[in-house]
Amino acid sequence: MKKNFFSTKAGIITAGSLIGITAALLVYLGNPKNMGFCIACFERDIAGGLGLHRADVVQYIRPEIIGIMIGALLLSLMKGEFRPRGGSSTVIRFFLGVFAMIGALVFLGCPWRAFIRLAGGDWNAILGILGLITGIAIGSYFIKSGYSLGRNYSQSRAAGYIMPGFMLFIFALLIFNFPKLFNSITGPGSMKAPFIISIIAGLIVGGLAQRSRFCTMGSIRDIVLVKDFHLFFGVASFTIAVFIMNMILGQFKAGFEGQPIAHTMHIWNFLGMTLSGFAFSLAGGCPGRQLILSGEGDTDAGVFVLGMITGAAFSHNFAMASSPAGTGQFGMWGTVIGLIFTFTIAFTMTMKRKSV
Amino acid sequence: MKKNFFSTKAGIITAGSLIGITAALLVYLGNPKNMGFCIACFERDIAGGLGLHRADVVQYIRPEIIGIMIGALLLSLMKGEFRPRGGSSTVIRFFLGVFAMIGALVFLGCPWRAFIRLAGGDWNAILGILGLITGIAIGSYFIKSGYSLGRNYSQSRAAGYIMPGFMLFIFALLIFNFPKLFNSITGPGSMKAPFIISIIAGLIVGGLAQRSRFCTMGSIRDIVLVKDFHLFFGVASFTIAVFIMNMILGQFKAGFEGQPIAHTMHIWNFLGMTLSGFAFSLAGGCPGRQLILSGEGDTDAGVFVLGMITGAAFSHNFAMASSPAGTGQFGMWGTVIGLIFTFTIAFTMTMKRKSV
Amino acid sequence: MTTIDTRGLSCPQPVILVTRELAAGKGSFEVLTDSECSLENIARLLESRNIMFETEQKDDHTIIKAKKV
Amino acid sequence: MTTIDTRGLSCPQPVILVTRELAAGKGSFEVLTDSECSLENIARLLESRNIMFETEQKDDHTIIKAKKV
Repeated sequence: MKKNFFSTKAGIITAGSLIGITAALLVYLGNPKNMGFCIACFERDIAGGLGLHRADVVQYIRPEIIGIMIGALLLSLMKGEFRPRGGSSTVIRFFLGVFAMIGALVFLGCPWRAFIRLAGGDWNAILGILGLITGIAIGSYFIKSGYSLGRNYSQSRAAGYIMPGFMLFIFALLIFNFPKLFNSITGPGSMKAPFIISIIAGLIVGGLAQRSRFCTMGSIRDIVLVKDFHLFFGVASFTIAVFIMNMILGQFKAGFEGQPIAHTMHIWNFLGMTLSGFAFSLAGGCPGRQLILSGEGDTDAGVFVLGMITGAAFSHNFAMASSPAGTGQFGMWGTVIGLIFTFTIAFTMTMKRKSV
Repeated sequence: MKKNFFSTKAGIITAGSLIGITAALLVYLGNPKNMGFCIACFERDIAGGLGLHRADVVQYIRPEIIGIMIGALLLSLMKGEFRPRGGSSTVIRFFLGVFAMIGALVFLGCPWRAFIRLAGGDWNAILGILGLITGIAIGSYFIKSGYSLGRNYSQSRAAGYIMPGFMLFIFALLIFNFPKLFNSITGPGSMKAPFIISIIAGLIVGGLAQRSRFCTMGSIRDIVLVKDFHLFFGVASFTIAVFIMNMILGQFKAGFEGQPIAHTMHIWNFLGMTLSGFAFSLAGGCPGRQLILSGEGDTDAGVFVLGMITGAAFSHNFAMASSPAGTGQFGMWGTVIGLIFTFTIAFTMTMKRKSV
Repeated sequence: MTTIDTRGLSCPQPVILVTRELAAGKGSFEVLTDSECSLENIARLLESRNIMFETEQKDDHTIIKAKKV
Repeated sequence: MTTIDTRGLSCPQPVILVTRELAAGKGSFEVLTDSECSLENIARLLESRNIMFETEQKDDHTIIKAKKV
């Protein structure tokens, strides 16, 4: 068995720290505050850039997302780990992605951003992380009881290249300045690190996360489920790295009120992330991990990513996404319907397993 | 083997005629001219109703589409043919759906509407149908050479109910008048038969198409590939029924110019449908058939439908959809890129098969 | 006896595989299918060639047994 | 000898299946996996329990052979 440094404790801590440093630097260089890398927010910006929603402050084809998937593709090809696969309840994963995004946009951030917000002194993130732990604990209970979306199967190489190909295609639209792309003039979508920095940062993070199997959801799940702290070391070092960098760069500001792109409705910060964490745990990976798996040829993860992009469109079109002013008009409805959906999937895919 | 009347020659002719009569009556009762049932147009209207594109003349949650899938679900449950399945290159099917829609909106209609337009005297449909035949012939050539997207596998019942559940959910949004749905005030999206007629018509057509396996793409493919005219009898009787009804109802108007929701750019009518027919043949069914298969539990067909809805959003957001004035600014680009994509899939999924 | 496993294959592959088998000389063969639609298409094909066949319903698929003449 | 086939299963199911096997008394067992990530996770689990194992690379999967003590 060939040894992978990044699968060791030292390796995951190294990877987590480097990803955290990158996130803080991206904020310093222009990305939205306490966002750095927010997979959900940036996929939402991509949905906006493609015109799928009308929230004109969050529209931009974020090169970070493209870089992460392509970085994972390149590393997995180099290491012989690119393996096209799919067919594990793919259509269910699409809608888990939809609702994971709806929950994330009620909180205003994915699990990655929850830790980045914490490291920036935004105490609202504590509610989000508690919700995340709750959602993952519920998911873990079902997993322990036999929940499974079923096996995947080998697919053709062409299938494995589809999602990276889609990312490269929208990247081409961006660099050739396709006139029909939407681009925010104001708001978070207009705040961006220099293009070349963004894409390189994405590639680095994608590579590191591919080698280390970095997963924010998994870090909590593995503690709950098998008392394994391996991934947690990665997420902890990630958070600490962001915190230290924020202190150095003067980006740390503690408190609940007036935090950038955040609201203070505790119950919805909690419940939004409960939904999101639950859905990510049922799908087997946090939003970053789903990008990495897509790059490795996992087409089910790819469809989950498409579901997240679609979910972002619904979030904004149906007024479910929060804003600094608080939850959207239908954010509560989205959260409740999402929880009903995820519980239904969790129950049915557990009962099914038992009857086999 | 239990006998299914609708699988006989008399049965498919009956089904085709009834579907045709329904289509003509829907136009008479308010649906857009020569559209009656256009699966692609109506899925595009749904994309608009959900806010995924901004073409404000084509936004409405069309009950016909919902009815077709639910009709097929009910019939397949009654006849013991509901069988959840998936995993046959699902992610490829998503993008085949995207490009099938892009091609259809260059022509301004799916294969169903191509025959409906012909039966209404819109001679531009002849170019579309020639393109359709060309695209299907190309697809058939690859199928003959061993093209396959691979086997599907049994999936859980929950997976099979996802797409009908999605349809019922947007149906609920429509009947409870969810205020964030988009509804055209003018243009084709505002032209609609009475709601109750639309949903009943959908259920009837879904049931008939489920029993008879009605497929416009298949009718041409089976002639090209195995000289089987069975499905063609269905499509021919469908077209004749629409024609006779149009004569009775005074809806027939022959010519190239000034046809409703149509343009006269022959080459793009031809090439748009070439792309569309090619993509449908690679995916194994016309857009109506994909709805029926989704209702029967085929989750791959369900993901194809999601791809078509997404493709409609891209078509309009990226100015690829045509209008009565002619092709959109980027319609030619969309068609060419779509053909490159479909040829790439056709080649790679044929070579792969040969090497097995 | 040849067995053609068409389970999980989309239209029109099952029919094409059976057509090929029919072109490949005499003998018995059986076809496995898990789709009603494919079953009907194959039955129609065999009937059009005047080939006798019988079907056997299994748990999650159907076996079509035929003999080429 | 028990064989645990974890091929095609998402994280964390492979690890959970192996954990269950470890709880189920003594004896040898082997685990099939087709994912590098699962392989590393299982290896880390076995190492943490001081269980000796060896791996064998097959065409499209890896076999982990271990003996509980």
